[in-house]
Amino acid sequence: MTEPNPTLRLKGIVKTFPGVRALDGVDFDVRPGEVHALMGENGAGKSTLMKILAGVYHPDEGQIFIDDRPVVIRSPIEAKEHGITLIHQELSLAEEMSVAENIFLGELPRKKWGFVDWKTLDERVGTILQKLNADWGPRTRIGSLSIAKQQMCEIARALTHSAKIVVFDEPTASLTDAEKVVLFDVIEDLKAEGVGIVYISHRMEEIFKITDRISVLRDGSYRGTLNTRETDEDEITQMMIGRSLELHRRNIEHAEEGEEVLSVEGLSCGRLFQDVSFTVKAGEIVGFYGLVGAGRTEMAETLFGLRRPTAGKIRLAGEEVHIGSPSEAIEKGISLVPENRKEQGLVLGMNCRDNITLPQIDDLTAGPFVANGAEVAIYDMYRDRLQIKAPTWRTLVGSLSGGNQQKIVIGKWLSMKPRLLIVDEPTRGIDVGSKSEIHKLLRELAHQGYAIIVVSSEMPEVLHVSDRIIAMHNGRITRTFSADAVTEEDLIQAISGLTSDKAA
Amino acid sequence: MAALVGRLGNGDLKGLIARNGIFIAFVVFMIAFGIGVDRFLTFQNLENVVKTTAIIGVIALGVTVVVLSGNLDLSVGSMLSFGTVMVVDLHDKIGPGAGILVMMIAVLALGAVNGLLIGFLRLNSLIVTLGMLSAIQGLTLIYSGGKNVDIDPSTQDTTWFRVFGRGEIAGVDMPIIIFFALAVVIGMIVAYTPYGRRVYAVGGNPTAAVFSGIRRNRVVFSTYLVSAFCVGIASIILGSRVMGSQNTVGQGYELLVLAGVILGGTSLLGGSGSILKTVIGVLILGFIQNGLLLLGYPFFAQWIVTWVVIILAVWLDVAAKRGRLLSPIA
Amino acid sequence: ETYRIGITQNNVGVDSYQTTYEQAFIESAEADPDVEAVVLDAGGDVARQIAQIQDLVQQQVDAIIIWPTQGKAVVPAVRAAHNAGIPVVITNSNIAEEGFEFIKSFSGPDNITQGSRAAEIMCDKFKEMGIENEAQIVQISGQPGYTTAIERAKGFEDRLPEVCPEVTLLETQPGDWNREKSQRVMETFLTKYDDIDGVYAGDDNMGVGALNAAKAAGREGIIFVGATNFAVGYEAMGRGEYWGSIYQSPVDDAKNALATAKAILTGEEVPFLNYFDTPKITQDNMDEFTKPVF
Amino acid sequence: MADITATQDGSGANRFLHWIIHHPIWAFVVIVFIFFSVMNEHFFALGNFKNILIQASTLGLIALGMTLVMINGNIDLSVGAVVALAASLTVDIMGWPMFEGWGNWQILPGVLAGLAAGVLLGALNGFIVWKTGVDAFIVTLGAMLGVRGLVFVYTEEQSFFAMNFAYSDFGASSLVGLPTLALIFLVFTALVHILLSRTVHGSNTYAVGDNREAAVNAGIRVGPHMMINFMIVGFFAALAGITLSTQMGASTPNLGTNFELWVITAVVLGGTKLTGGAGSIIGTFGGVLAIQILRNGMNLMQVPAFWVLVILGSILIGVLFLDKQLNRKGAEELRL
Ligand SMILES: Nc1ncnc2c1ncn2[C@@H]1O[C@H](COP(=O)(O)OP(=O)(O)OP(=O)(O)O)[C@@H](O)[C@H]1O
Ligand SMILES: Nc1ncnc2c1ncn2[C@@H]1O[C@H](COP(=O)(O)OP(=O)(O)OP(=O)(O)O)[C@@H](O)[C@H]1O
Ligand SMILES: [Mg+2]
Ligand SMILES: [Mg+2]
Repeated sequence: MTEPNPTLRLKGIVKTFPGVRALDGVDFDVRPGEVHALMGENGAGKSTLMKILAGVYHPDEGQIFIDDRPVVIRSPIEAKEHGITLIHQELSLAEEMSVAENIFLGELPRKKWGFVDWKTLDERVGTILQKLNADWGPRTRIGSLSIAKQQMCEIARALTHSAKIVVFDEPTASLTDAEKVVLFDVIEDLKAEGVGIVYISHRMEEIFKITDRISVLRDGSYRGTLNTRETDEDEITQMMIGRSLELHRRNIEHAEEGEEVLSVEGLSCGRLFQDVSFTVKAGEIVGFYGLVGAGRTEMAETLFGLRRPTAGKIRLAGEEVHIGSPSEAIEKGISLVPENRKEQGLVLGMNCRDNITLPQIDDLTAGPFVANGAEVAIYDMYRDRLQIKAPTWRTLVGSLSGGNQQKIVIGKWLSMKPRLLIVDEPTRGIDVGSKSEIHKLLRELAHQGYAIIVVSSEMPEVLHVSDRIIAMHNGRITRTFSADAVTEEDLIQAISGLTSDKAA
Repeated sequence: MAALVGRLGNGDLKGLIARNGIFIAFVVFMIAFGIGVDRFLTFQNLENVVKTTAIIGVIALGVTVVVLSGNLDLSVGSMLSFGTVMVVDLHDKIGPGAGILVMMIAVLALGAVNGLLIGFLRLNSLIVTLGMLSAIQGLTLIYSGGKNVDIDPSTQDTTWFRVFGRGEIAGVDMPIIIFFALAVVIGMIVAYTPYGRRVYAVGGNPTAAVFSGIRRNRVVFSTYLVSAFCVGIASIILGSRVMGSQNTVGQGYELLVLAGVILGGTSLLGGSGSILKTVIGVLILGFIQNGLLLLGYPFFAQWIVTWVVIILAVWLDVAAKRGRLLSPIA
Repeated sequence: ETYRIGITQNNVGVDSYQTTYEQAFIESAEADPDVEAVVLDAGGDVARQIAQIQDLVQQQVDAIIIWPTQGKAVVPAVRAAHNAGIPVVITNSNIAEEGFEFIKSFSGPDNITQGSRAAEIMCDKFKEMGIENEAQIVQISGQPGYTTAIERAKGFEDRLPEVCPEVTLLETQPGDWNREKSQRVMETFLTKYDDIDGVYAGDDNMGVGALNAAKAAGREGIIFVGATNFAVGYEAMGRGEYWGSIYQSPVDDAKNALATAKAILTGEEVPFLNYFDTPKITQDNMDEFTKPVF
Repeated sequence: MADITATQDGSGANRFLHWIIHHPIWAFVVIVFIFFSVMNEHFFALGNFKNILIQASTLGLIALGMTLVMINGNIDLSVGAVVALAASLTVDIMGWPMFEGWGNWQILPGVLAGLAAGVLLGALNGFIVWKTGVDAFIVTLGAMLGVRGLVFVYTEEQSFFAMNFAYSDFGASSLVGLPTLALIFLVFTALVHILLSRTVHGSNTYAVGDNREAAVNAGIRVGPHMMINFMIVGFFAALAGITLSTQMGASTPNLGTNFELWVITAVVLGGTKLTGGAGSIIGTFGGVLAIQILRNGMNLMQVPAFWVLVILGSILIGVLFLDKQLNRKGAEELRL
């Protein structure tokens, strides 16, 4: 079998940022009609490599070949002209604009005199949305969609024109299973058209499901390429982090259950969710599983004082409380790792240390001033614990890789030592190694007597860490499972609202 | 510049330059003027410039805090007119001490109105403070009946009120001392206290700040009190320096102050910048004005040169930060 | 029958002169049972003044008094008022000659004469001191672009070489009618020039600012001459620190304007250029004048 | 940008309500209009409405351009100075002896020079913002001072007078029953509205302001795009300077002082976000009208000068407050 010539070849790419050598002589190639996975830990340089391809960054050294011809890509415009489309890891959307305008950003169909050809636009977007199974229209304001739907619109950009190379940078980080299926269909179609696809993800099962080859980066250097069919998770993990992991082992070792920390009764908030009741005990992890839009995030936000409940009671350690604001929630020992790290979790222009200590800054003082040493100590502790990769604590959070940003958010709330820790999609965009580390950490915390709520759209995650799982559908709790008795089928049924029998 | 930064190679030195672009601009500028302008680098002149810059400088300190938290304050100019007219007018009526007290309370009350509207009602800071600019100007005129106010000439040389604008300690002019002392205090607060951290957080990402348990409303409210406080202090200096006031004395200060703040490198979007840089920013402005006056350029030539120098200075600053001369905008 | 007389002023509140003018105007209008006044202020903005003139025409007032923010720019608006059959009186500072055919009268001081009188005051003093052959002076002018500022500076600069040809005018910088600004400008002058014998300021307010600077720098013996005698200037004269100025009463100015307008409405004959007198005032003759009220 | 309708349902009244909620400034315009009509006999008159439109045209024209620049996430503080420069150039150049024999055509070179100066200065601002990456605020703040300096260099502190009365007659003329200046304003308002809402350039204007990085990533040439918008605002500032000088038949070096603040106020009142990405010409038009009606009404009612300042300031804040109340999201809202 002769292998087709690669559509794209990268040779010896080097890129440095102040204090970091993000890429150190990386080679990489993509053939037409293949799905090529790019893997590596958080901060390994995957996004950087792809941004170089897309003309966002310029390599310090190295060459890019397209169809065996050397090219220089100076800007996104040129990348586009070379037939390269990058679907960014972080959403790259104009929030106030319509879905259609966003999908065709930079290439709106024109009529004479530079007028927008709305008719063509709507037609083409309509077709694309149909392909994506979208239940929203081309004229919807994109900012009013949930993150998952926004992500789908971002993905839709791959379909606007015939590209030679499409790069998906962690497209599934905020998608649920239903949308993933759609995405994989899209990828199949592109593949059939002979488009070369680069697929970045931390989720092994996806990688093994859809990719043909896998390349691995580690600390900015190229580790090799394997055929997907000829390898397994363990080998890849070895290449990525230099050791094996015991993955997907169901946690069965329950912590000793303690006092009831939180009890929620009939909690409602308008149309967002209704009549939610449950309890969480010290030492227990309760997983909330559901489809996007099930209202889990809103429930968590209500517990954290960010929304005013329209009905119901919240009890902390048996005592009824009213939580009017996040600062009151924090006082009462609640922490929330929010869903959207960029908007809700981090001050991107602040350094790593300051972000981590932000909620407790009032307690870290020496006289009137912030105690520098205490702060750095906290940072160091969580940097080690969560393996945060940052040059120094002075590095601005905005220049960290996506996964490392997420770790900063987690570290920030763990360091509060809360009674009740709520984590919303805690491992979104986190590499396998750190993910299992975080899961381990959550278990450890439960053992130490924390009460923990995990909201997640990833079934393995929920299954892996929870003592109990609560399924939500459409703003209501449909069923509660204990970790020992849950099956994947039941769970799927419960979150899609197919069964209405409420188990206690 | 870009080539220079590129060749240095040493990461630390690069970082140092990147963080201090505006200082370098300042030094370059001072040397150039020192060589080109007679008497520019004399002690008397330097002292004069810093002294006269102190009024804008003190206000800029407060406005920096507001800008850091992601808002604007355009009402400082007319608030300065208000404060100065009031403190000068009250000097003869109820005495300097009580006058200062009443004026400070009044100015802080105006700041509180800004703060309530912007912090708690979440109204757009540009329009609110622009509205306040107009309203306070009106209030000042109503208060004074549109007339100039003066401190009784017979007491001008004897009142202790003269200390703030005309006094000196150990040979250093009082306005300079007040300016630098206040800069140190506010600079420390902003850089090293939990309060300062909250201001940066609110400016950098208000949503994330709230999610971190920061009471955003209060922080924003408080920044307007700080700003008003600084305007009050500036009013005292100005009143004491001139021993009189006009209703329009502060007109146009809002933009000058903002120019100084931004020139220093504080981002209009909030969340980044520092008091020290603001001090440098206003000093650059002050020295430009002074240098060009010493050169005896006609006023319009001064304006044109100021245009060029401001843009060059800020350009140098942002270019140092990003490590290349031209912007990455395609 | 009452006459509705509209006035649009330049910039009330910018200094005491204009404020006192407005008060005096309103008072004398109220005192006159035949007059109903519509009092407007352009806030120093030509465009707004034109709009106000249009609005007054729209209201069909009987006469319009204009204190021009700018002598040339208001001419078409004046012409429009004239064409609408409304008599126009210009007050305080005149409009451009091109507009003369559309107005009934000008009432106010003569700024050019004021400037030249200030030059005379200064020159006389230098002669008295015997330094008229070597004296060096600086000028602090009003806000750039404004008629009053330009005319006073022109009057001064034209007259000075006639009376004292040997005196050098070292430099002119604007003080924007602002005492603090003027103080700042003077400080730089003092740094720059070791020998300054006289300062001419476009009004007393700025003059006193310059005086403040000189006192703080310990520079004595400088002759300060201003214009539009303010109370502060008068008092400084009394203390012997400030040499002289031009006496100009806003009350006279306002009364003159209203009387002119009313005279036109009642059909009386008025001179086309209805100047009121602005005499010299110095330390020597200040007893002849009352202290200005502003 | 396309009209984005969240709810498709709706009778006429409902849709009007929806519209008003998105353009609260028009609610305010209606309120002050009714208020002054009731309170003052001179207000409700055709002549007065014409006056208001003429007076609104100056700020209004600049506001059209400013809306584009501000949706881009930039700002232009130099417009006031450009007004003065264009007016001075136009009025002076048409008086040059070389055009003496041209009759009324002598006005043309002046107008062209004035407009060209505005476009050029806009291009300069835009180019500096593009190439240096210095914030537009500081670039144009510098220009506000510098261009005013240029005005004084050119005019030597003099005002110019238009010898050709056809020039000022133009400012006072009418076309199809409307004052010409008002007509110019209305026509350009419609044109810019179409530019912003129907063309690719308009869509890109929103995109660049909404998320500059996304726009760059999507391959929009952000730099030239912003420069074009600066040129447009420069053009409109110059045009406003020229129309204003036709009203005066003259130019003065101090023309346009503080215009930038009033223009920005009008634009923001009209719903344009300071941070960019949102705004509309319909809103801006409402903002301009609101300010002009207020000024006109208060003139007619003879509100004392000092109080005008207080009232105008309070009303600005009041409009914002109204906007906030109308756009409340209700109890389910995230409380930030
Ligand atoms: N703009 C920047 N400035 C400075 N450092 C940067 C910048 N962008 C990336 N880096 C650094 O480069 C390294 C590689 O980052 P990159 O985003 O490519 O990682 P990644 O492999 O995509 O990780 P993740 O899986 O977390 O998304 C990281 O150490 C990061 O901190
Ligand atoms: N943009 C929106 N406009 C109106 N309602 C929305 C919007 N986004 C979500 N909702 C509603 O809010 C509720 C919860 O939405 P959300 O997607 O945040 O839930 P979730 O369970 O946290 O999902 P996930 O965390 O997976 O995103 C649903 O009832 C949904 O209909
Ligand atoms: Mg990445
Ligand atoms: Mg969620």
